[in-house]
Amino acid sequence: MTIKTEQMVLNMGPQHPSTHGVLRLELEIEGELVKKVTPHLGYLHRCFEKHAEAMQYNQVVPYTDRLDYLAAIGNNFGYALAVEKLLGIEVPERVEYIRVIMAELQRIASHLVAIGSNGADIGALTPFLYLFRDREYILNIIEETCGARMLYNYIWIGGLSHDIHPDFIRKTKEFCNYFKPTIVELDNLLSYNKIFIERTANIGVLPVDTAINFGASGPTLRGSGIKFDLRKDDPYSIYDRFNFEIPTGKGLMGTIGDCWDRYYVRIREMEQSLKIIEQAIDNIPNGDVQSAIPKRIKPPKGTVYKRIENPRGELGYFIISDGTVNPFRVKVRAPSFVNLEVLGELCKGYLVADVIAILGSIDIVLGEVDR
Amino acid sequence: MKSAEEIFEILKIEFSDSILELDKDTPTESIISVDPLQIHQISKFLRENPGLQFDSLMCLSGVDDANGNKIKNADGDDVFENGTMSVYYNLHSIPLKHKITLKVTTPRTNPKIESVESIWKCANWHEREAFDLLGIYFLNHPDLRRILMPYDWDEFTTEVSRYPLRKDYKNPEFYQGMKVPY
Amino acid sequence: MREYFRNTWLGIYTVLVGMKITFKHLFTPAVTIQYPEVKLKLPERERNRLYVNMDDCIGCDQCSRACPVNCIEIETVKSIPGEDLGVTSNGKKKALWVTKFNIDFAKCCYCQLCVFPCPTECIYMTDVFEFSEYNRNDLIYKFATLTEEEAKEKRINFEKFTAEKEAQKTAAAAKLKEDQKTAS
Amino acid sequence: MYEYFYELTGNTILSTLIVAIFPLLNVLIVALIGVYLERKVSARIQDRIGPNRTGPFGLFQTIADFVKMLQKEDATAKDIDSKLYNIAPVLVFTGSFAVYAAIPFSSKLIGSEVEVGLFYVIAISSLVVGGILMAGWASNNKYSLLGAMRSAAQIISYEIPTAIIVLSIVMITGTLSLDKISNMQTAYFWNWNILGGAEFGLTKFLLIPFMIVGFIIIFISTLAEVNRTPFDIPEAESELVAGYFTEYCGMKWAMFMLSEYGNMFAVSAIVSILFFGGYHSPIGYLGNSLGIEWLIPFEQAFWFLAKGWTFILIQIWLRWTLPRLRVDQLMSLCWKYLIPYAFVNLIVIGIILLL
Repeated sequence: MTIKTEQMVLNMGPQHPSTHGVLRLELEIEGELVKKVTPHLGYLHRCFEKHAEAMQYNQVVPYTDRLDYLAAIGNNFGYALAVEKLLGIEVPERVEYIRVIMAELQRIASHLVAIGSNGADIGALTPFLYLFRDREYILNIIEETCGARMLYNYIWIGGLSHDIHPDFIRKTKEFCNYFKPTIVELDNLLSYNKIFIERTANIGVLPVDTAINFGASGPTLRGSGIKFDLRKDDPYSIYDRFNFEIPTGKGLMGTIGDCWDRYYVRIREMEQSLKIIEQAIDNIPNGDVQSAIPKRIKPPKGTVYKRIENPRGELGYFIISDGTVNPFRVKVRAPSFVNLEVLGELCKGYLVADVIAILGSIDIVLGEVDR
Repeated sequence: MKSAEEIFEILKIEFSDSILELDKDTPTESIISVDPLQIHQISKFLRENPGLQFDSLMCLSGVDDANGNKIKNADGDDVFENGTMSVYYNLHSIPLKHKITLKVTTPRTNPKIESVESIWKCANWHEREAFDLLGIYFLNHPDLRRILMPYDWDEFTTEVSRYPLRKDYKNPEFYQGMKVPY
Repeated sequence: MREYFRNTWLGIYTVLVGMKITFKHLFTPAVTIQYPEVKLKLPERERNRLYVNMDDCIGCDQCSRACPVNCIEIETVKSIPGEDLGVTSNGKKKALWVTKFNIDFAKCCYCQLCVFPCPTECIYMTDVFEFSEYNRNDLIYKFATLTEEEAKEKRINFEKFTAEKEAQKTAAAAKLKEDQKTAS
Repeated sequence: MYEYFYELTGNTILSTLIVAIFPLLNVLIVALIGVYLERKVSARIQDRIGPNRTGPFGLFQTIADFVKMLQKEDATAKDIDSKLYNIAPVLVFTGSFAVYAAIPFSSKLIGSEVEVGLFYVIAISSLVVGGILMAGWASNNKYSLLGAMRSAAQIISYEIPTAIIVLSIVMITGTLSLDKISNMQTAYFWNWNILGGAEFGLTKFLLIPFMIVGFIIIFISTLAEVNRTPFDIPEAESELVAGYFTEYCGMKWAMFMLSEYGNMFAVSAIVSILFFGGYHSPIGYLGNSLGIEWLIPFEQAFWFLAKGWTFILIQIWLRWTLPRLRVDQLMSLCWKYLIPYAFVNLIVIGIILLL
């Protein structure tokens, strides 16, 4: 006797506890086995690119905050670098150092959310709250300097909106010391937990060539075992002065490029970020952070594509200037947008529960996917 | 590692007519203009040539060049006539670490460009986005649907309000019975 | 077989390790605060609700132009000679009546871009963050100190003044013409 | 208990109802305090404070929640199968409540002294599966359906290791009556089954490691039977929104919650009866030493509740520590790990008993 089976279409989202926002996944499932995943985007589309065309160059900066709202400093940073490249201006040393420290602090904060929500997707809610507690330290440090907790508008074209707060250096050092033991605790509580390993190892394996072909970047690419980090491979700002390693997925618990590797790369990356912060924090030179800010930002005609390593991957700004005060075209190559595309490839043949784990390990921010 | 000029020379030898020009005037990077209906061939060559190995497409951006004449159409909206649309391809080679920017230009009315989806999978969504926001048709694309805008956007909108990122875009008055500029 | 027992052992051991950690946390003090009763001390650079010190505002419209979301709406009326508008705290002489200075906090994105260009430093961000309203229109804050009537009066004054000036001008022109005529 | 009231009233139905009040009260209290503890303990574990607004230390939070739930509109979707949909929560609650009929709270407070108490408990608790399947099917929601299917598979699978471990206890004690099993472990804690039972000798010491293994297995499988983390996949919040009760709200939802907490206490009670001496005190009775006979049943009830609550606390503690297993891993844990271990355990215990 043959049992008649049917494929079922399961709509996951846009309102669902673990689609990280308003993502809709159309799952074609047989029982619990996923046959096909079709992501549907656009629920958070806020017309960033169209808006940017109507703004002056410096007015776009607050809008970039809202792309990847968990790593707003990185967004500011990339945009500022792109316009600075168009304008051809050099920023003071002090600005470079502060930018790097801020970007690395932000990277830790962003990875904390990524790791935490990956755990929460799998059912471990407690580490999620511990990580949010630690993230609060970073947000407080940044808030003290620029006055905002999430949408900073801190890195301006040619400089910074504020100089660092007098307490900044002390508090950042305190944070570095505080944070190291919590990584160990996190490892014991979540990373090496047998259930967590079972849920993530050998799940959603992304081979290197597929990853590159799909344009994956950031921890998603490095989890597949390739050493590619724009901070080293295409150094921007002053990253070439610091000594740090690029953690890659090694397949410690399963296959190279599985969810656990992507997760673990983020943890090790936080350690490297701490290393960069520790190298930079004592060497901040004196200077005026606003001295290089141009009075009137009117770049010459031309195009520029500048990319930086955001916590989620390669964030690129493609800007066309037509010689006026408004950008002619701003295209954002958002890392989450590109990384999300690989989801359809990764989820085939896994279970519904794995879709959640894989989505969590890719770590998307819908603000950036939909722009 | 090769500079844009060297790559241009290599391409010029391989695809003599399809490679249009090398634009070196831009302050930051040189742009190679190519034929929109040959981009697939050229991309394939760029990716598979052992001396080039452009294995990663960093960014694909559609641009409305907003050139041509501005005229009024029947409804009294400003539209561009005889203009062009462009698509920029920012390529990068992970093993060889060189970068290049390609540009294709196509007429504004009925813009058609060959898809590079079969070469770089990540072009899929980028091309869908360019189609969605600018109305550039990518030939041989497997799944050319809207991506960011609603799927039924066409049904409720007129010619000028179909593709939001075009420079002559006008907000439609109603979408599904809802007033758009609230 | 070894793998089997290893899995069993790891399963039990790592669970116990996790339980040890969470047990320790049972007795650590809470890191949260009881919000309405206890409030965090906000840093001095806190960027929350905008405030405009109208005594210093000269109505230059720079903040409005800097705003990326157009949430600041300013209307001004030129003063007529003889009216004293006072001086700002840094000694600038005011020349415009600010008849309307509205900030729509439903639109404001708290980016602080309006604060930097202000020549008299009269617009700044405060640490007030609790200002929710039931009605969206209540979020439009009106900072202008002039009442409606006063604003109307100033406008009429200015119109009168310009009309007078215009009349004078035409009169002068007419006179000039007449003079020329008589001269010729 | 039942016999006592039957003699008092002479009416079977009335006496049944009276007897049923005690476990019902217990279930309600367990749910009230259980939800409160769940929130408070999870908060403490996560460095938070937890509910603290309603009443002192937020003690009335669950009552407030309950009142809210009572007032809620009974919103239902259009295409549900309304008969099944309405019966399901009742059936689930009945299943978990009926277990209490055979559980001895103390030597005097037993619903019914059935000789085959253990058998009855295992059988009647399977009723829950029917209710869950009904809820999932009748809701006409794909998430509910998936949750229900998972739940049915899970609960039925995990009954096997439970039954095997129960079997080993039956082998040692030689009875199926829960009351008798408790009574065999009377007096002091070294008489508990986890420490090899009441009879001294080589057998007792040989049994200890295997009883501990047995306890761990039955604890894990009861966790799975009541759908607690790490086995809460039927209601896995991050995957299936709320599993089989996604479409329920108000009182019907509260019934599911009530039965969940009722179940939690029931399985804790069973485990404590099988391994930890049931209602018997680990350190002797105050009533005996003082010579006050009537105090003993109250002391027994206290010890019983204390043991039950200890296990509930451990369940809560585990829930807020561990991630959740996947549905196939849950099955492989049961079939590949728990059942073989339980079988080996059973055989070894049998050999030891033969000695």
